[in-house]
Amino acid sequence: MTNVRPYGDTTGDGMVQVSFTLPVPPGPRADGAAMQLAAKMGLEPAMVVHSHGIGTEFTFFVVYGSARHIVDLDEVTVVEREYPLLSPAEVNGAVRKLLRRKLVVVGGCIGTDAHTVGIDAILNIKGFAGEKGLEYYRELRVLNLGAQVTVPELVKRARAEKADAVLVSQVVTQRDAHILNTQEMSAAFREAMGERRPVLVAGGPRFDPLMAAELGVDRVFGRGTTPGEVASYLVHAIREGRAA
Amino acid sequence: MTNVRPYGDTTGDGMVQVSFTLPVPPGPRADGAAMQLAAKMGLEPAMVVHSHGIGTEFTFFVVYGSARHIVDLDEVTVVEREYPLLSPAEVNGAVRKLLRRKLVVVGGCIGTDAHTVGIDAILNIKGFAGEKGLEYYRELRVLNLGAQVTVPELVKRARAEKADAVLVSQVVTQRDAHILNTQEMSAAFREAMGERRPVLVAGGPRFDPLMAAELGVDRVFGRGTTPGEVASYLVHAIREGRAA
Amino acid sequence: MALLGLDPEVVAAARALAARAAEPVVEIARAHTTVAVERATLRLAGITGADTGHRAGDVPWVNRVVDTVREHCGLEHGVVLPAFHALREHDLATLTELAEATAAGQVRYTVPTGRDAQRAARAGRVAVAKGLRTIDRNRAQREKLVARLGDPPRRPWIYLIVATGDIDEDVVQAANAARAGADVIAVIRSTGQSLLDYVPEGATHHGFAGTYATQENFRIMRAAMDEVSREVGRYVRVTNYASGLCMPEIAVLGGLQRLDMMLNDSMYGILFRDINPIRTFVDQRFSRQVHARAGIIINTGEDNYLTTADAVEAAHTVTVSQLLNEHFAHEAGLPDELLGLGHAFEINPSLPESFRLELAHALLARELFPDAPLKWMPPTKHMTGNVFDGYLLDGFFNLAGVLTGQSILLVGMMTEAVVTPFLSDRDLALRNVRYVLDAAAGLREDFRPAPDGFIVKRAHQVLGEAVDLLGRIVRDGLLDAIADGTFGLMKRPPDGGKGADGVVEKAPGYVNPAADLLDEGATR
Amino acid sequence: MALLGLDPEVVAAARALAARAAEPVVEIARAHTTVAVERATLRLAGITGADTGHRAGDVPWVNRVVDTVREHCGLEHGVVLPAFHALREHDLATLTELAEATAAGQVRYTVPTGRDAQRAARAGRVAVAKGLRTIDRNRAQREKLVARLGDPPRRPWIYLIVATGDIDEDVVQAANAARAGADVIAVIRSTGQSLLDYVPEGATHHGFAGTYATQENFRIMRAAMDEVSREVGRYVRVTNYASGLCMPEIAVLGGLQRLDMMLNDSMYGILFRDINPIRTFVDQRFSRQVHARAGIIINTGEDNYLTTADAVEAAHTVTVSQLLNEHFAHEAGLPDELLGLGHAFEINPSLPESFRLELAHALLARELFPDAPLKWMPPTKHMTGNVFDGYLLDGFFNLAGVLTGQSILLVGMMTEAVVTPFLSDRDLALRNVRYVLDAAAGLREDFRPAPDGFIVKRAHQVLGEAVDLLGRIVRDGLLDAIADGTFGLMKRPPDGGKGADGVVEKAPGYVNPAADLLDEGATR
Ligand code: B12
Ligand code: B12
Ligand SMILES: Cc1ncc(COP(=O)(O)O)c(C=O)c1O
Ligand SMILES: Cc1ncc(COP(=O)(O)O)c(C=O)c1O
Repeated sequence: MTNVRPYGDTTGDGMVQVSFTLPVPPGPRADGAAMQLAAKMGLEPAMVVHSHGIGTEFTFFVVYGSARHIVDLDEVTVVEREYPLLSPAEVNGAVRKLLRRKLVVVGGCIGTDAHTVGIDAILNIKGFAGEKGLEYYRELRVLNLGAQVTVPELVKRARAEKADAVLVSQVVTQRDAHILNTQEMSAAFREAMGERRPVLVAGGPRFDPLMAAELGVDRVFGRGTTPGEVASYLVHAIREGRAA
Repeated sequence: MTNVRPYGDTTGDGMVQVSFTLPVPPGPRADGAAMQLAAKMGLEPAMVVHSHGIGTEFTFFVVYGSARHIVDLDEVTVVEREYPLLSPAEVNGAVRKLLRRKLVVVGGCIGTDAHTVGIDAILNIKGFAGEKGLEYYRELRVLNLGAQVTVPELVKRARAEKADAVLVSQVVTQRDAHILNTQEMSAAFREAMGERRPVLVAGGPRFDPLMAAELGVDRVFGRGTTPGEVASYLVHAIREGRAA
Repeated sequence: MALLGLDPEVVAAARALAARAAEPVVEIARAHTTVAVERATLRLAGITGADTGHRAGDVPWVNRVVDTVREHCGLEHGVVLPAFHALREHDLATLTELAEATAAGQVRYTVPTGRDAQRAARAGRVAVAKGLRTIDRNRAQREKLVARLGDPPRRPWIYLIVATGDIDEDVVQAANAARAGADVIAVIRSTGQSLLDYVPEGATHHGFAGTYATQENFRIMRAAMDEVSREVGRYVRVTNYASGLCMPEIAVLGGLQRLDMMLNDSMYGILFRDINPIRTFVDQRFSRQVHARAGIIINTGEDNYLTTADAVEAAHTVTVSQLLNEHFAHEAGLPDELLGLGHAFEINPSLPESFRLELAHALLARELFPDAPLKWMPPTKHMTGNVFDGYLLDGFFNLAGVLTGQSILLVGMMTEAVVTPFLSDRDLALRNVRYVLDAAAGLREDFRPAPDGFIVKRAHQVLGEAVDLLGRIVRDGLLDAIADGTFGLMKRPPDGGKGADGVVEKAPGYVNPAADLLDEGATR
Repeated sequence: MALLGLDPEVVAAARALAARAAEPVVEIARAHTTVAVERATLRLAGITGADTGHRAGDVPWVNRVVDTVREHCGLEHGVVLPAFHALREHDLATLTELAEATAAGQVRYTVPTGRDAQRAARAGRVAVAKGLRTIDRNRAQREKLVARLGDPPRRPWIYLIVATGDIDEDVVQAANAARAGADVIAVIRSTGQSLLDYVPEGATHHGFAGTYATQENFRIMRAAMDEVSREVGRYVRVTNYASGLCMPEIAVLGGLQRLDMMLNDSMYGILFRDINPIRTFVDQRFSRQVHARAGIIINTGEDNYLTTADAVEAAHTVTVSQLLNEHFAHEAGLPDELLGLGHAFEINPSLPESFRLELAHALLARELFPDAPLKWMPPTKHMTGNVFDGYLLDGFFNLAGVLTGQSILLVGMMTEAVVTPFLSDRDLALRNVRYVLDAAAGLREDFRPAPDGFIVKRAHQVLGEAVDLLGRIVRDGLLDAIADGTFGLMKRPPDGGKGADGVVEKAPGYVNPAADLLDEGATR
């Protein structure tokens, strides 16, 4: 089956649940406004099953309805993992073969972001989801710069350490901070080092892996990433010279 | 302001929350499918903030995103109450003046629906939301036929009692039972009594008041209806000869 | 450990009053039969299938036979004598052939007498006993499967509803639910079925807000759940409704298809389906005898009262009804272990201390019926379209279940006020249950209602009101109490309601081998 | 009523160890000043405004003055002597004029001696005392408003966050939150602010994940909430962050604008902002003296440890930190009533008995600090994008708050893992709180952890581990413990971190009238 619709309790019923707030005082008019939005979202039929005022100027709604849209699975774009998942031993072996030296990874949270737990999960020995972090890999040399690293500082360190890969984390997304910061970072590396720039990797829970090009980085990792995935990717990237 | 968008934490941010299930095994492909649906619903940007498998064949998603649509409040259609809300005394006075006899109301749940709480809330003395039910109105004669009344039975009783108004309740909506049953009812009255049919009113929590024409009734009441609204409407309908 | 300090004498007095209140009704139940009881008897004797050639749609063969017998010679003597007499007279091999001949107008039923009667009775007993042995085998089989696969690892058992209207979709949803942790799967019935005076046939796909209860649907679901049971390594129970105009027949079908629980209440049909009270009490007694034989746990319906009446004001009516249901069940041979007495979390959540009131009510039921597998029903009435509010309320319902040691937990759905449950509703609901049951697993040990505190006082008050009400019922009669709207505010006079014409007073020569075998606990 | 049966001797021993562990750090704090302390002093003396003509953006006048003083003559003697000496020397009417002149390069600062020094000190004292009297008046005004409008009707107080980044949107959201039941409004700060070594000026509209803490933003929010307080008939408290590199200044601004609470932790900046430990301890002491004077409740940040360390493994580090925070606070003059010690519901919800573990930890804090207005923080780490799971978890957090008698409840948001809260998240969260607080209002009376049961044992275990850890800290030194990653797994050496260069060892002739007036509790 390549065409599917949301499933409530019967194949094809299309049922979805939606909630939102409109800046409209509560009442029948507000419910009508919610119905209009539901219709524009392609819910047909839709039911406003709940609404209540938040203060006097806003109304919160819960809507259930049947989405008319069809999801075409053939058209789904995902970043497929085009490289094999390697064990730490395999990663070490591959690095030894490819570089004949340790692969240098520099990582940190850039901008004013101080959420280090995510990057630590990838880098620190302790790791994530039962997998050890990159520090555990004998053939990787890992430098975790921690939080609130400025872009110039990052570029400087990467250059000084001769980094093969730079890993940045961005967790705060309000006002698209994560996008702007990452773009600033990739631009700085391009400017400073041109083609000789290290592999650039961005990660964080609200990134969509499809955004790599937009961000100017080689790869983007989203929520639930494990260290093994990242290590395997690094081997792949180094092997391919550098990924798109 | 006649154009509004959903409000997350800033005017115009368009933020809505959506959840649904797709018949697709969990994984990046499923998340991509959810993103596709979100895009088709007009959410841009959207984030799949959560997904988990339900069994092996389905995936449940929570998506947040910014709805591109604009709600035009001028275009919102609501059934406006085109009649004044009357107190029980005013209703009684109006009926006395208009009919010089009691107004006869026959009500019940039709089809196999046995949810009487809603119609009882409108008809029984006890009432709803602090308002007494129609039985309390001295100038109304109320016959509550209870649950699971067949359409032929209802027509027979309405005729025998010379009903001015017939009120039916429908609560079960699976497979559009409420719509089909109400349509069957209104057709039966038209067939049996033509233009001399009583005022037909349908009510229930999942009805949209805009559906009157589709259902072939004079008026539709949705969730949260109070007895006073219904009594006031009946006066209005009788006064106007008969509503559209 | 008793936390409420209920006075054993008050409890005993309540039970004695319930017995006295029920007694006259038991008498009536013994003195009557119904078309449904007779049909159930023939089903035990082996009739299956339907007259598919009839213009009014499929009519089950049992209905054909019982209706014709009644027309020809009345049912005062039971259906077995005329039917088995006719079988012999027409030299037919099976009851199905008899039914076919009946439909073709070839049979004239009479009540046999003398040796004919003895012969017919004996043949009937042999046939019915065979049916009962199938039920016995199913019971043994259940015990074997439970022994092999195991019971759910902990209490309360997780009870989940499927209600798509299509048995095939139901199976999909049930299997997923079981994999996700459901211990009991209930297939909700289509809205109209309880008022049908026959049991539909075959696999069905078009119910409204539920799926028809049919023997074939039972079989399909049980088979599917047997498979899932093996997969998940614990015995997944299946339940349905022995309720409505065909209560006794469905009880038999449940026994024949190894259902494990059935909704079966002594008054639900009267109150909520406007079924004639006498009809209900007669049917109920027979169906419970069958359940007792089948080892099926009954689930009573006190929760329903709180959807029409207020859960605080009417709390004592739940207690009264539980005591009545207990008595009727004991009288029909059901032991405590099969008494899934019902109660529910239906107090208006905006009431101050609503959660503590729920705890008081739930604990009262627990301590009054310590050995019964109480069935704890979730909030429904005060669920709204605000699914977030609802999800939270369900969490507190689950917590009340853990804190008060409930036995069977019907899982609440956040979409209660919206739709019959979606696949995801069920899954989310199970996550809710799992969180609460894991996170607060042993919290019961820290829950000690303050002596003379709010909870204890409330429980005592409800019990006191229940005793008072039972006193009034003993004085005025249970049928009058029902007529007065005592339960769920529904007023149901004894001579009103659907199915009254299906009630028949037994004649002195009434024969029903099923009743005999059940009374005797015999297998031949 | 004590439920855990804590041994008073063990508790006393824990406090004594905490005092010993803190003592060397207090010594260091007394012996140093920082650029921020000096700026705070000048703010008390009346400097406001910023140099808007500077090419690097607005630079507050205090920064200009303090930086220039430091450049010219060092800060070992404090900024007051050189500044007030210069004022007189240049015959300037106000400190703002002095700042302008400084910016224009017209002032050359020196440390006055003899009579000049005395004169400068006296002038400084007069100016600073005026600032402190404003703080005193605000405190009195708060007391008057509370008396007139009333405190929240019950505990815990409901603490809600706004975080739009735009003070005007914050006001809208805060007003709605207060109307819907919030007792305390916190304006979250923009991500970058804590590392700014100056306090931005004016109303701001472009923070990231929070709004800048500025004097004008404080004023706007307090004024708006004063209005809402009258409307809702109870005094709505406002809070912000005295944290980061400008901790002392923000404490002053909070006092000047009648904020009611402030986040102020002795170690948060070190651990989570990588601010130099000495800088933090010095700034913290001064800011707490100001809070004590202003009657501002501090909120400490132990909750944060459980976002980086595991809430079960590291439970005792929370207790240790609370004891240290308590000691530092007492030492700075804060009474128990102003000690909003922090703790949090951060145990992995999939852990068996996780809720009971939370109860044990929460009850331990409650019984160790019976008079402190404990601040109970919601789950954040284990919140996911599944907002339904999250809404339920928040409900159980609320319940734990009620059952263990927490004082201030920071309301959890179902979108914790997704976005800074939406208007509707806050509204739904408040519905959640209201349901739990109403429905289980008195349930605490029925919560009696079994003696020697799971909860009691766990609480004793955590306290025991805390005492052990305190022993090790006394032995090795608090600064070493911080360097070792004891708290929140963050390793912070004493000489590392931001802002270290802002620390200055006091010279013997160091003068700071603010410190004196605060020590003395004097108004002139
Ligand atoms: C822990 C935490 C904190 C801790 C951080 C401690 C620390 N040293 O990291 C503390 C308490 C200090 C904190 C503070 C703040 N926080 Co905070 N915090 C969180 C919290 C609760 C959990 C984040 C976390 O640790 N997740 C666990 C890790 C393992 O997951 P992860 O980050 O997604 O990482 C995984 C993947 O994304 C990926 N990944 C991540 N980075 C990278 C990098 C690379 C290279 C790769 C390959 C992969 C990768 O791999 C990881 C493993 O799978 C979240 C809420 C939540 N439940 O998500 C809020 C949250 C992230 N915080 C938030 C905010 C706003 C703040 C503050 C700004 C609030 C304030 N104004 O005071 C402050 C200031 C922080 C700052 N300056 O940045 C917001 C962000 C909102 C938004 N979307 O913009 C959140 C979502 C909470 C909320 N709803 O408001 N926070
Ligand atoms: C109470 C209840 C019952 C009671 C009914 C008792 C009785 N005598 O009414 C009992 C327990 C018997 C029951 C049984 C069943 N129920 Co029921 N029940 C509910 C419940 C919990 C509350 C309904 C209610 O009383 N609301 C309160 C009244 C006051 O509100 P209301 O009906 O909306 O009425 C208001 C307005 O709508 C309006 N109104 C309504 N009617 C009319 C008529 C007129 C003329 C006017 C003017 C206005 C008006 O005015 C009223 C006052 O404002 C809902 C869930 C929920 N929380 O909504 C499920 C629900 C309605 N039940 C449901 C189902 C499926 C059943 C069963 C079919 C399940 C089964 N298969 O066994 C059975 C069988 C019932 C049958 N044959 O119809 C579903 C329906 C799903 C759907 N959308 O199709 C619901 C939504 C639950 C669910 N999610 O599954 N139920
Ligand atoms: C005891 C009992 N029987 C039957 C039913 C519902 O069944 P029906 O309407 O199909 O009879 C219920 C309601 O859930 C019930 O509680
Ligand atoms: C004590 C304390 N100070 C400050 C903050 C956050 O502030 P910032 O990052 O703005 O310093 C927190 C976190 O919530 C905290 O707990």
